Amino acid sequence: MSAAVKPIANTRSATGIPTARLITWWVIASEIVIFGGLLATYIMHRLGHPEWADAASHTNTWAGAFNTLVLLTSSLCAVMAHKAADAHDGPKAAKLLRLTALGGLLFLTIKGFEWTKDIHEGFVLSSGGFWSFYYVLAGLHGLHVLAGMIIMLVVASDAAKNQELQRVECIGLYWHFVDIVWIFLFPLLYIAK
Amino acid sequence: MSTQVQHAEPGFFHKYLWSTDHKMIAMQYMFTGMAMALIGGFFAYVFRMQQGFPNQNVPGFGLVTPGKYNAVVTMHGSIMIFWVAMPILIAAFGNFLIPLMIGCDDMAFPRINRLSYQIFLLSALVLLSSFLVKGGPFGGAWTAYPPLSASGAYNLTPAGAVLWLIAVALEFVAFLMGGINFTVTTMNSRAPGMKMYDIPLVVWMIVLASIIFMCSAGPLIAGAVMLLFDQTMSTGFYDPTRGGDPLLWQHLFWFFGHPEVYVVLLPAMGIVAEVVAVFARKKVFGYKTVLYTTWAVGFLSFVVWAHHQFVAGIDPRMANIFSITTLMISVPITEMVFLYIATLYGGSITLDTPMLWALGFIAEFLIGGVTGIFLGSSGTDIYLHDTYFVIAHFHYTFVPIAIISVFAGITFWYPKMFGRMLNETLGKIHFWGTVIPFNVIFIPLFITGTAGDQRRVYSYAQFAEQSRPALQHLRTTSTIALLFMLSFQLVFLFNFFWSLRNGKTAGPNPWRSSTLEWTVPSPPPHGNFAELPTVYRGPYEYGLPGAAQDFAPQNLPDSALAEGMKA
Amino acid sequence: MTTEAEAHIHHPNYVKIWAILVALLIVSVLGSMSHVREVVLIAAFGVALVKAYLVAKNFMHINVEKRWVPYLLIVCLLFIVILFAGVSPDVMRHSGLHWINPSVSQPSASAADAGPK
Amino acid sequence: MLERYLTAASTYAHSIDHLFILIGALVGFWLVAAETMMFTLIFKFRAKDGRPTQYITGEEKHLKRWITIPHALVLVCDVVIIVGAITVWYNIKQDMPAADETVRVIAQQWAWSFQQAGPDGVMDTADDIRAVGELHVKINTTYHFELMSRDVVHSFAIPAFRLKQDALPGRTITGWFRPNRLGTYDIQCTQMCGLGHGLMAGRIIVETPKDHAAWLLRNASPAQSGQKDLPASAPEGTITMAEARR
Repeated sequence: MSAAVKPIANTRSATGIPTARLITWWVIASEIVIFGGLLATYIMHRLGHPEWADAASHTNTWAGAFNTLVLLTSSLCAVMAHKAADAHDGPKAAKLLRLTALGGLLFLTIKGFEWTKDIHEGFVLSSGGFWSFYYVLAGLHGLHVLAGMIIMLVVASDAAKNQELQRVECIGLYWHFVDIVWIFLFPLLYIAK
Repeated sequence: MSTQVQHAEPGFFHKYLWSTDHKMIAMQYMFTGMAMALIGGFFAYVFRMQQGFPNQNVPGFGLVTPGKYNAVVTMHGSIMIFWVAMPILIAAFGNFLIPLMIGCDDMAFPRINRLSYQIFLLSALVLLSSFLVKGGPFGGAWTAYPPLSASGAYNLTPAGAVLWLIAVALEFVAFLMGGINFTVTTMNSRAPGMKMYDIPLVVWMIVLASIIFMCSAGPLIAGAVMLLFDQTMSTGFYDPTRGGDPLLWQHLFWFFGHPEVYVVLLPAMGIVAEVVAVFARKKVFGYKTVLYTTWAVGFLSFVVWAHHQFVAGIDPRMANIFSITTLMISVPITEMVFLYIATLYGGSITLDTPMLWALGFIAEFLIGGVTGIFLGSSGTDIYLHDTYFVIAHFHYTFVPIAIISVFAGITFWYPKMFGRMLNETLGKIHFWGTVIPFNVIFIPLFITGTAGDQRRVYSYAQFAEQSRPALQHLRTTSTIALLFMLSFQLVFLFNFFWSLRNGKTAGPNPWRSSTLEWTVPSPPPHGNFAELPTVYRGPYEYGLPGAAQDFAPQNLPDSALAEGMKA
Repeated sequence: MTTEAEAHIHHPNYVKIWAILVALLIVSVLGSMSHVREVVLIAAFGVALVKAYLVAKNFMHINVEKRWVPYLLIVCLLFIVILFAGVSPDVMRHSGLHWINPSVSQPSASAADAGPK
Repeated sequence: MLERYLTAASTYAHSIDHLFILIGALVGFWLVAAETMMFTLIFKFRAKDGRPTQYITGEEKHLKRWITIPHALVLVCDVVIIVGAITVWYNIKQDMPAADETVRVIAQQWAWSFQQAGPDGVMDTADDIRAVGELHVKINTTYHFELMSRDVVHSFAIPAFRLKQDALPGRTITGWFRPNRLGTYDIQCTQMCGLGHGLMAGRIIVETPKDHAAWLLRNASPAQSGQKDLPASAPEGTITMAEARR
């Protein structure tokens, strides 16, 4: 079908930025306002509710810290994949992307354990303002990680055949953004107590 | 570069239902929007009948109980803004015009484009499905203020409220995808030679509207997630007894809701600019200034939102700031309208149907604009807030936007869309039959609003003083006018479908217009341009001195200007 | 074509940057152990800002990207700041000119008489 | 102008009416000016054969004047309106004159209930007067109202007073009014509050000090008519939640 052949519109670049990367930037911009709105409301509630601190003290800083490490490392893999793609080494890029996705999987697994622990201790979505924000913020971020992993595996399977290498950089950009969001979620949810 | 990609002619399913062709997706958006408009119009008929002839059986609906009244009012608002104005103005015209006007063969991301329509369709179906669930559709006004919207115990439509919220959220996702696609396409896929200031205004404005939408919708999407959890997971984001705050939703909603006004206004302004330029045979007066004012409006629209909340319990001191910013936004808007009027100066104006609609837009929108001042100034808003004055005001902005300018666009580009001309006489009948009743509907409402009629009140019988039978004749007048306006839409529908077959063939450029979409056959083939064009000048070069004809197509080399374009 | 031209950007030593990021992470965690409020806050958010900057600059190559891209992202952040400025007077504070929000400070008290029975 | 349609019964009603007229005059002028200009141009420059269109970019100084000068004047009008608006707003919503009396206004689906001090003149004592749907006030007396809501967002509006203020659950919002005209006026809920929104009516009775004192004595009640049984004692016309569910 017509999607098989790319329209010329897709190959032009009046801005000098390749179309694929351009749309990635716009997607990131739109994500900024979504996460930004949520974070802004969380911050103003948090500042208005000093008592949330004791709820926050139940979060496991070490789990959060380790997850940050995992994401940072996966970001490293993603950017290495980009480098490999620039060197037109598709298979290597694919390997690194799969590694990145693996990092995402590890991240989600740890989160899973964390949440089961929280829930066993009786801290669920509806048990107080902090916990509501905790689950919504981390959950929304988790969804982005999941989506990133899936797209990444698709891109990887193309890259392995040396196809669509420009997508390696784009998914990398998205992944770094998700990483940055977590860089701010970590202190907001796990350190500020 | 100029060789065209081979597009295989797809089969029926892929052509009409699964198409990635921007023109087909535009049609899908347009017809979905029109269908929703009929539904929204029917609801308007229902509650106006209740206002005009209280507590009588409404033909085709039955008795309007308080609950039904709230539901119908809510659905009218939501549908008309989210499922009519946005799909037609931004998605339909954006999809159809952008690739044609910037001279490329399709959107940059056709499959994202298709997905965006499919999600939009899904959102519409979700909304309509709320009419079938227990408790009926959501009735808490299109602003959906919690706690009313957050708890089924309060709004008595637990399922309807959830479905309404999901539908709106899906609709946002659809337009985020579509809008980002528009933006990227326009930025990257322009024909060689088309510089920033050679882009037609309508494309500029649709793209800017998409960007404004993208920047303003984010927080509300987050807010919608929170409201959804309040409804379904018993969280307390908006529940004051659990550390939440109902005002938060109002802020998030209006932080989106006010820019939304300009999201739909800008494409309308763009359409009008195109039409006025063509039928006045004039360059738009101060093209760049129009753009600067647009940017100014776009930015200012982010700092005025709380004027919807003057008396909503926000800190009174904040009202002063928002009152100032609100009145300041009138500065660029006025400038823009002045420039449009100035465009008429020195032209040679022919009043074909599209031009009638375009001029009608300017004339009516002026009224909507100036009445906004009463509401933007905090002092008078204390009294006018939530009265019919507000209703009349924003209908004097939204009807020109979502009805009048849309008809200007449809009548103007119909030849390009379907290759045939609309019937001129029927078009003029439809114009006067729409615009005159429109004023007769809403001028009385200005009066009843000034007299203190509150909106969303299904019957004034309860209010010994406010019921004021003396004003009933105004309410009835408005209702009857609405009946006229609605019935005249049949003329349009007939004209639209009759001309599909019987209209006289249009040819590539019936209006002798200079933008790129008129250089291709009508309707444009799959892939639009047989040979992708190169652009040599701005979009509105009419009456160019030394040119053989009074318009200079954008893709005509200067050398060829003198002997004009080969017909 | 452009894709090729654009693709070959200078790739810094990513492992080194990664090492710096990890070091910063450790700093922030250790800092959070401190009992001085200021130290915790700086360790938490100051470091987070630095980390975000490093990732954006070196991994996302925002420094070699077209100028307007960072501006675009900054404008989006600006809108969020505007949102915060406009909303916090009502939501963050629990009393203001002629209004108080007692239910927030003692939820249980007013929970009794509010809400549907 | 507003008074033609609706009595003005509070001290600040007129300031709002006057602001309304001021704005009306200013924007009315610009509306007429713009529309006239537009239709003149349409008529003057209608297509005539043999008259070519002029090529105007909009950069020409002598033509631009026609935009910039009116535009500057519009700006001036805006400033005038802003000053007027903020003055009125300040006097009504920010500046709070000392209270002679205080009344507590409690909104709930779908009724208004009012609590004011009994003959002893002190709030929250045994002889407080709690009424549903009816608020009795003395003429020429500055009232502070403490507005709160039991369930959803309501809006306390007395059109005759030009008064409007939303009631938010959890919050107590204070405002004031000073009735200056005897009579009985409507209280409306003007914020969508659910099924009975259109029926959420109340009455405010402005009476002479003598009548008011008499009313106080008549109604001075021990507090057992608590707020809990309000829906039951709601006046007919306001449906209670229980009926609504059916």
